Amino acid sequence: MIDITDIKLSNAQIAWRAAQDIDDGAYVNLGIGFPEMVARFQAEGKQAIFHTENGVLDFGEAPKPGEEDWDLINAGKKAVTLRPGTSFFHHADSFAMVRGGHLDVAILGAYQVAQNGDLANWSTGKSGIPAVGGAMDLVQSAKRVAVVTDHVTKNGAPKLVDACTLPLTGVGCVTRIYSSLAVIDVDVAGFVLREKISAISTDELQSLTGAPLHANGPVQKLICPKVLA
Amino acid sequence: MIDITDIKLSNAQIAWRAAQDIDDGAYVNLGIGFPEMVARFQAEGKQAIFHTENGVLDFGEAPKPGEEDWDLINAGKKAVTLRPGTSFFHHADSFAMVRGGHLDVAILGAYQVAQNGDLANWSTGKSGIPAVGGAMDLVQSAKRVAVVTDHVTKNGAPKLVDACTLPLTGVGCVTRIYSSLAVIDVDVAGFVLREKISAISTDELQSLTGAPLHANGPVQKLICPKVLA
Amino acid sequence: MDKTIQTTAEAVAQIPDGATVMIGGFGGSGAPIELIHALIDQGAKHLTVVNNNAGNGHVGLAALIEQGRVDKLICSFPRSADPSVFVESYWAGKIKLDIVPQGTLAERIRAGGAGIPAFYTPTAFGTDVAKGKPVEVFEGRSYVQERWLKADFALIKADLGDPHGNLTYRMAARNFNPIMATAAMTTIAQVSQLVGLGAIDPERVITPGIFVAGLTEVPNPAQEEELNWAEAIYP
Amino acid sequence: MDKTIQTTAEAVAQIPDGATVMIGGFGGSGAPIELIHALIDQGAKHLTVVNNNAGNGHVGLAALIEQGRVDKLICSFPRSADPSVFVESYWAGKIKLDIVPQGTLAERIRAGGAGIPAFYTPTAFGTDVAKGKPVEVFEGRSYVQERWLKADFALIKADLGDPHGNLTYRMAARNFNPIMATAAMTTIAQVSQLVGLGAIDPERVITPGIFVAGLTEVPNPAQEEELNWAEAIYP
Repeated sequence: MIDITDIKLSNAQIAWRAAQDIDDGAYVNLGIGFPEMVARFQAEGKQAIFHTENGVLDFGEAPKPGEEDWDLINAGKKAVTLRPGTSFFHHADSFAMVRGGHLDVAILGAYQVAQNGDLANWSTGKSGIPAVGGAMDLVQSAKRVAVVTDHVTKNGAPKLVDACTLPLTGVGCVTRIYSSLAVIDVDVAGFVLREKISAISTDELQSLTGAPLHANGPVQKLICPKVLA
Repeated sequence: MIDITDIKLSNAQIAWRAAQDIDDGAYVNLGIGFPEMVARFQAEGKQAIFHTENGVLDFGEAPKPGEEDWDLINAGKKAVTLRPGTSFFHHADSFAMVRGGHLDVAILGAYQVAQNGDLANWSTGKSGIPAVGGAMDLVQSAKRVAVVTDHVTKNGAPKLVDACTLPLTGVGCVTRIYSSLAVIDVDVAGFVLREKISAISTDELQSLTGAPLHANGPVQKLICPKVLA
Repeated sequence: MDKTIQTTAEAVAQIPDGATVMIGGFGGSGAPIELIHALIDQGAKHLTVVNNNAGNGHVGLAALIEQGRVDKLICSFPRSADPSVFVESYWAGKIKLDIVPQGTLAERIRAGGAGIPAFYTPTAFGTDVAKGKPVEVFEGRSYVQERWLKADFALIKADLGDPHGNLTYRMAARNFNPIMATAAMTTIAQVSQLVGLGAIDPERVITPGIFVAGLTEVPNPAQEEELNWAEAIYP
Repeated sequence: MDKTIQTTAEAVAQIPDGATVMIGGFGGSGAPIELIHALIDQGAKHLTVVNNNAGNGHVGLAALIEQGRVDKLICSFPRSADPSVFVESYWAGKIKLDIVPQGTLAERIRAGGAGIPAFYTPTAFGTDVAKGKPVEVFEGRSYVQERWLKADFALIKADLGDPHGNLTYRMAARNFNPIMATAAMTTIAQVSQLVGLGAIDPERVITPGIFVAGLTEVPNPAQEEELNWAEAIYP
């Protein structure tokens, strides 16, 4: 099997690529951890408005160390800041916003994404204590649900699969995957390859993917800035 | 049939009697029209907190003519005033307050009350345009639902009936009736006479009532101040 | 991003014939009179309107009905000081009426905005209003299943608004406006004062901008009660 | 009417063994640490606690769990910077865990306060979390029926409070506090500042006093994050 260690995109590059698809003024929820990085790479002249489950819309970046206010945090319990336009609301109103379909984009991490759009990202199965948070609400109700992820697990197993073997977060919800090797849409046909890095062939990419990669129009080169903070 | 014209209580007296049962600090909703009069007769040292469906809690009495602010009205679209402690909320929150059982007392008018507690007060039947407002929510969910009413219709027909013939507002909801002749509880036994004016005998009162009046303990004299503004 | 719209005419320009339109307000308080009048000027017809009432006098919603633009009204209380326009349309068979208890109306709208397709309420159980609706028993008590209510457009009235669409309301003029803002595909607000981004205290925002597609400033908006005392007729 | 209570001890005195207690907060923000510590001192046990999380470090909810007072936890996310107390209790079989998706948890609490015994949500359809729950199709999409969630007591943290129990919150510390206030038979608030009646702008009240049974002033309340950096352990 091909070794992708040196060719794959960094998390920052994946986040950069995901950020390029976010429109100016889009209402966006970023999952805890890796997906949060997307906020750092908004395209020039575009400003998304970020929502966090714990009741803040249009918050700003992290404050300087020592300037945190722990009543002003995001869903990852990290301190954030006010912006002109920030608003606060309680948890039921926050998820009314989510469940009511008002968010344009939710970007989450994934353990597995199936070719029918099923997502598994909350539980590794029997061991460990389950913790779902707001993911199940987000994936069912945002207008567009995207995933940022390594293309394969640390052990080299496909994360894009025929059918999820881990407990589901949501059914048929993911429509685009930004992986460390490619941009792949999920539609009625299954996985549709849109972009891939030049350093890997389509056959090699297929060998790292657990279900057929379909073509629907030309496959673009996936090009990201090389060095990202 | 006995002529009650000269002996029956006035609406103000009925409202006064209803007001005496309201505790200090009770959260109370008064129906549009006659029930609104209850607010004027709160017992000395007691101050209820009034709720209105259109999203105000703890409002004050009507402003002086010419000082109305038409953004500060009650459910009857009459101007009211601020008090220390007033709060505003939207309609869904207002009825969450109602439906969630947070109101101590709702006092409404009635076309008919049945001995099982059914209330009809929103539609006279086929003719006329139906208009229900918030009554159906209030009667199902306030902790205590009371009615203020003439004991009989203008034509002398009982308003306290065996079974309602008019469209229902709510089933089994009324627990106390303040009529122009008596105070009557509604419990599993049906109508239970608690108080009556001295000028009428129990037999006469029964003749004006469409279902049996039960006794459960002594019947008190219903005494109201004679002159009320 | 700037959601500001210059005129009420422009604000309502996209509303097509046959649209379902939620209109905020409770009686005159919170009623977006200028947006309604702009909708009359615009000409859309065969509308389904959701409002707590049915208009008063010959302005605002009453005027929209008088112009024959409303095929169906979903409301809780079609009475007012002067309901003659609605009453005449109703008896002439020109307008259909769907009566919904006020709290159920509010909750159905909230559910529409919150992605809740159905819920159970004790309200109206055993009454004509609940006829034909599913009933279920929870913990020994009977409840009626009610469905969400959504709209193509919401026309609402707010007090302050900023370019992102964050809104505040004035006292009891809040009423149905914030929930209708959540339940429509496109929500248009008239605001009494347009302020700069950041001028509204984040703690005071009642409608976050996510629910608002566009807003237009109408300083010193007309109050329905005062128009009616002046016996105003629109147009 | 004055709902003010002098001490946190007095505020939580009536909570009996076996009670269901909603505790506000999301992580440390909005967590009523002083009320929780008063509850530890009070001694009630066999509690069912509803909170978004499962405690962090050895203070607040974590301390309550560490003292063995919580038989069951209903939460969405039992993880934190230091979840060791919960994790050890869980693996030792000392505490039951009921995982609820965060939005469903919030809506179930809101439904409890709003008199809605059940509602339908798309959340968790087709997942293990929805197993055994009724499913219904509305407009071609499948939804899970969820039930209301109520409590005997709610312990919440607010910013300003007046003698009638009207409350405001501070920024994202609002979170679950206002909805829990509506869903408990008895809601007790700790407020950072007690102000006179009329001192809170009516437009700024987030929790109207009708939902609050008692409130007690805790000036300069502890922040969970800061206690944990100081490696605080309660009691």
